[in-house]
Amino acid sequence: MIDEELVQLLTPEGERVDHPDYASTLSGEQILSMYRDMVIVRRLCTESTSLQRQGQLALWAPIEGQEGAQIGAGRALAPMDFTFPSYREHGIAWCRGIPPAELLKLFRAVSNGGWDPLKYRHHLPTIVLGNQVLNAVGYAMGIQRDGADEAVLTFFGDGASSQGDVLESFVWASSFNAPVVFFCQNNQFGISTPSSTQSKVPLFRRARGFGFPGVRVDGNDLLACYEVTRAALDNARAGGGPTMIEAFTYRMGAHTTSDDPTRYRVDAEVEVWKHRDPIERIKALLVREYRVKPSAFEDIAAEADRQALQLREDVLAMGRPDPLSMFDHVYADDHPLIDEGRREMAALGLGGSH
Amino acid sequence: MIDEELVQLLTPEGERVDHPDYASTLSGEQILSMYRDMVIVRRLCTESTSLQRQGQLALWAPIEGQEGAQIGAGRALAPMDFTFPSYREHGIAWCRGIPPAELLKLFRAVSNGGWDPLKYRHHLPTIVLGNQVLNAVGYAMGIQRDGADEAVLTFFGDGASSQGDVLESFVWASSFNAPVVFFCQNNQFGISTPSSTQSKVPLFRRARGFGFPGVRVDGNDLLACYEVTRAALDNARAGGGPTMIEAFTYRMGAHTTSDDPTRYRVDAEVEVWKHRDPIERIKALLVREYRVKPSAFEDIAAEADRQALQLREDVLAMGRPDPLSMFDHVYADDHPLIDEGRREMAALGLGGSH
Amino acid sequence: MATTTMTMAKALNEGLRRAMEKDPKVLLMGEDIGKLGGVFRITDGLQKDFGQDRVVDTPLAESAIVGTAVGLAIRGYRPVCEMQFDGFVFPAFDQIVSQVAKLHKRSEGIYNMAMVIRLPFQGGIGAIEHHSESPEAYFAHTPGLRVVSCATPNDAFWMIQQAIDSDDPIIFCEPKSRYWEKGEVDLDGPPRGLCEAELRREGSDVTVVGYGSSVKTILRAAEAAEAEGVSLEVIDLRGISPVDYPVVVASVLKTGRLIAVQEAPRSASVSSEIVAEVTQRCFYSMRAPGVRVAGYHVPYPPARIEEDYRPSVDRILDAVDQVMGYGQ
Amino acid sequence: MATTTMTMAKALNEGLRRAMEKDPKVLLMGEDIGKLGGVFRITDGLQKDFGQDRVVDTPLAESAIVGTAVGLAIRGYRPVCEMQFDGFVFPAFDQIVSQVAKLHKRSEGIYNMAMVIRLPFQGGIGAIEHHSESPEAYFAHTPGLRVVSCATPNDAFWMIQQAIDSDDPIIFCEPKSRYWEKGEVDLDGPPRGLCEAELRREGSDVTVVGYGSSVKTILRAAEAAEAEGVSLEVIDLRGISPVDYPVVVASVLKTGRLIAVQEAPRSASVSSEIVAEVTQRCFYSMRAPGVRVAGYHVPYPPARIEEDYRPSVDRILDAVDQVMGYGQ
Ligand SMILES: Cc1ncc(C[n+]2csc(CCOP(=O)(O)OP(=O)(O)O)c2C)c(N)n1
Ligand SMILES: Cc1ncc(C[n+]2csc(CCOP(=O)(O)OP(=O)(O)O)c2C)c(N)n1
Ligand SMILES: [Mg+2]
Ligand SMILES: [Mg+2]
Repeated sequence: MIDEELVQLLTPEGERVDHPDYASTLSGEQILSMYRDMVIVRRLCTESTSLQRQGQLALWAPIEGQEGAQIGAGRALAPMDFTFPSYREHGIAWCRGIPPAELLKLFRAVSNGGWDPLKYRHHLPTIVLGNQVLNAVGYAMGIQRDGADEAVLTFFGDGASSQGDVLESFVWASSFNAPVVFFCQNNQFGISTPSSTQSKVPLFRRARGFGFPGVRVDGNDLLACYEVTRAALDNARAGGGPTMIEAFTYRMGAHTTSDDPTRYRVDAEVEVWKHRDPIERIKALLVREYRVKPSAFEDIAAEADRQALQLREDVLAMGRPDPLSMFDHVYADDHPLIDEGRREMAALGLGGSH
Repeated sequence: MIDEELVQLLTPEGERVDHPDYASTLSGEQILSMYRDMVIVRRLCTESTSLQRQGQLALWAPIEGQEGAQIGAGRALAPMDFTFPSYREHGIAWCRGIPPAELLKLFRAVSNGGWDPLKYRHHLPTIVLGNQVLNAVGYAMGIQRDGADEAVLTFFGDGASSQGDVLESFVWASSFNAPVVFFCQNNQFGISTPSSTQSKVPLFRRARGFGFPGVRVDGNDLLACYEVTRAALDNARAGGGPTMIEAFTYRMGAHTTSDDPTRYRVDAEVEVWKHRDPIERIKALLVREYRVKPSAFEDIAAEADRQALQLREDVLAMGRPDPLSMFDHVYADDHPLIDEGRREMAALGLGGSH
Repeated sequence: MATTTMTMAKALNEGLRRAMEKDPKVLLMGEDIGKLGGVFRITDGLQKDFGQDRVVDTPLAESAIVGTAVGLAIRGYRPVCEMQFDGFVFPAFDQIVSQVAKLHKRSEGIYNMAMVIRLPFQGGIGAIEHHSESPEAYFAHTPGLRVVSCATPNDAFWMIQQAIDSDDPIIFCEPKSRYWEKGEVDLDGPPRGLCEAELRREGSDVTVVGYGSSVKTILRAAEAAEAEGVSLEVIDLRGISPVDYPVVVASVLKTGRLIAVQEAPRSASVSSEIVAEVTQRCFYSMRAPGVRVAGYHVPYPPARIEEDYRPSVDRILDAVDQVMGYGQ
Repeated sequence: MATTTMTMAKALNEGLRRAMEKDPKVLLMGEDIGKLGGVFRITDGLQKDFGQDRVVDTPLAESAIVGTAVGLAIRGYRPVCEMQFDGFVFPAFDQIVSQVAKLHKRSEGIYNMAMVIRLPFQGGIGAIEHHSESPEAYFAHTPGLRVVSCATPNDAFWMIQQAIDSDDPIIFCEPKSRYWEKGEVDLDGPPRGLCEAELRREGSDVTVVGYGSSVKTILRAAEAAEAEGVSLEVIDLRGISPVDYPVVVASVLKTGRLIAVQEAPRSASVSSEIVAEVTQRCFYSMRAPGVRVAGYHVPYPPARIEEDYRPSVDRILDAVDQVMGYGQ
């Protein structure tokens, strides 16, 4: 994986490499704490997959392989920054402090949202690919108008990169010099479609043509993802305008639990990427450079298990929403069709106490 | 106007310059014939403006200043190539052989189209900015499937370049290596909006980020526009894929006859561009290099006047369409609502013989 | 009572100005709305007075105008987006249907999508294709949105302010053919509720409802009908979604006859909705089935024949004959 | 008569295969329709057999899928576009409304927009947001388009072929919750006309019309009603735009009562259209106003409560009670 354009601070083997533009600023403690995040979100992910298999979730979109990109980016955020995810940013949600069970409300099909986006400064999942990227730029324009020292970080995939909304976002961000960072996780697939169908050239190059910098980072390198994102956010907050980051990574699992990846990719490829696992390489670094003991890793694994158990309990405890709740919050003000719907449903004996 | 990236073969003063990648291949005779085209389309344009002022057209979108770009590009086409215009490509329509009066049906508001697009291999005007660019790419994909030795040339403005449809077209063209040439006339305005609002960097640079070449050409230089377009079309027909051409030009007149450019630009700017008139510089070349006599120019001017007169006659002869015609060709097959509408209107005594 | 005469265009301009003065979070976004003041000059002078950050000349893409407005609304702004013409709202349709209409719900009430999308709509100005569309039914069919239209300068002045004040997203349909017609504006108010229908003319034989530019056409028809001895009650709906049914129903219970007028094509439209709903509510009182006078099922025609497409006084009178003569 | 049993998914697959075999100009375009065979496997195996040029895995953007299909149609191809889910058709809305629906007209009959847009629609599969929408009204309101829906494997097999054969652009709505249900398919035909309604059950008291997945629900309601002594006549519309009114009207003239069922929200919808139009045509024969059983005026809810949103047997029976008891 020698690629001059790829920012890498840690090899797949966990060895540090230098980069002319980026240096790792993280302490051993910070790296360990981020390692912990990665382990936990992966564990929560496998738990969610099994919850889905057991019929407790309608769907699950796994993130195995993308923990480096997400925890790297997520930990680079300042508290007041705002994030606009797509639907697979479970690692970002974790970094924003969203209780994992709230994240799963969508996948348990009890809510179309799940958390208080203003409280966590993390927008709700956007399923229609690309929509959120424009919303993010708009939010960033609001930051500008408020003169606030904040930035926006927004996420989309290699597939979504082809959507007009994403591309218009580039136009807008550049035109208004908006404090937004576009974080594209190129996990090399949009469901079955290889990223080469979306672009013949590396995606990060698009940015330059719109008048702002693009950076390609090794998405399985936590340290690099952190530094590149932090620098881009700092730059945005300082008035430097947008940056696009392409995190070159790999979706180890299926697109979602409804997907069958054997139809469109070979195991050998997955095997190759297993050797680039973002968690393993940080672990190797922690062992070699920071002499982190096995017991520390065991503690983290145990904590991850506890989190998973908690998640399971929380999910199982989630009841069926009151059908009448579908009429709540459709409008802020009164609306006759809402009142009528409520009455109709109540007359059917559906809503209320069950 | 020294710009390393701008392809120019003729200075505003009509003096030839060399370019490493493009040489002028046109004979004096060809240049004279293209000069004739430019003069005629300008004359037809001023006639159309006055027809509008006299209440004979609902609207007119002038092209003064853009004749070099359009006749350059239009004459570079091979007969079997297909063109997808926006709404200001009167010069292209001329090159495709469309009778000027047919072009004016739209502006006289007697038709939403006006000509047989398959006969002239020139698509109908597209008013919704950017739509036609995707349609053009689709047509080019058809050429590929037919194995035909043809290419598509499609037009849009600096304003339209911000539309998702145009940007998605770049994705598609690159992904399928479609034989399409994107011809962006950057006339520096989208109505009142300066092109700097659409992009902080020259528009042609976008192409590269999508994986295909972009070229900026002096849009007021007929020779350069011709050569750059010809090369791009040749390349497309030879399987070389798409090219984006940004023709850097200037809209000398109003956006349309409904527009008031004094609200958003100063006369001084217009004055500067008068010195870069695409017609004058070709005339200077013809005089100096080819010793074309004043009488030849007079003949052309006279012919342009005749064309204008003919246009005026044709336009004035265009009657009001039969209201019943609104029901024609909505569907290819029978449709009950169409039959009903026809009946209703006939009952009102509206359609038919008037 | 301070009343003054102005055009609808000016009334909108004044209404926008008031809203911007009142609330610094109000901002306008759109193509050519700054220096140019918009192609209809509705925002004339506002950029000069409120600056480029509050009257934003955007790049040219409607999905982005609405999509960024969503983000601004999340941030607490109250964006007012201008679509240059009705036919250019469709690139923004996805953002409107998938985000604008749904985010208040998706966020369980946390986000207010307090946003106005201004839409110069309907035909009658002799324009070329895509400049005379009536897309209101698409929005009326979409839960989460409200759709309103003003028919007079006074309503334009007040309704635009109320729409901006509303915490719900509003599709604000402006009858462009009436922009230059003058009317009295009561600058003091208080105005009628944003979605409330207004009786424009009392009558006893037939209830005729409409909105936007159709209201004036209906009033003309009412005069003509009166000459023939038929009394039309004319209701300006103002609210297109929701429709103010209590007002319409009360009228139809009285007249027993309903005509719903719109320029949009008839199929699956606002007039279909009104006829279906009113029939359900007034079944036994109706002496004739409700009739729709609408655009035909064709793309908006070239302007030279647009008046044969648009509901005319003649077509409304034909419908009046139809409901008056029903069953005879 | 060669009949065979298969799922609707398989029937669509076989129908597409036949159309592709018959006409080399037919090609399929969409996201993940090649190797994966589409997320619902409707195109399973077709890329293998017809190659990548005829079963085109596109980049990810619906406006471009439809926009390039327009160009291919101009070139004489007959593209069949798959929208992965109903909720993702909106990015393509502009191309559909502004080009697909209007180009035959704009070209004065020169271009045929012979194109099919396949739309897995309606809910009932427990999916997350945007995967259970019923956007048919938006298209039914748009002149230039035809909208159809299949309710059985046999119709799926034939209607997709007829849609591809049609020179008009067709919005082809597939009730995704029925994809895996089996039914008899008559491989020889001849099929019923593409937009013709079909009487699925004869009855005398109430006419109930619907389409797509609602048809089966209505048939279940008819059985339940029969047990209570009420006889429902069930019409599968098949054509959503235009509606086959002669068939519906004949039935309502007989029964005197109409219920229109759909999953889409009620406001300005297909059921509004049907009730308005049928009332006009059958006014004196109707014993009760037409009733609409539809989705509520809310965004499609989370799947755990979707069955309380979708028209259910209970809600249809309630409507039956309503029309049967009307005025009593
Ligand atoms: C507008 C739209 N079209 C189609 C889909 C269906 N869909 C969901 S995910 C997906 C692939 C997305 O790929 P990518 O952007 O690379 O994100 P990833 O799933 O790899 O994280 C598709 C086609 C959608 N959600 N939205
Ligand atoms: C989708 C859409 N939005 C808005 C408009 C209104 N409009 C017509 S022309 C124009 C400016 C276009 O500028 P540009 O693309 O540079 O082309 P030019 O007029 O300079 O040739 C605008 C905003 C439109 N036609 N289509
Ligand atoms: Mg991906
Ligand atoms: Mg321009």
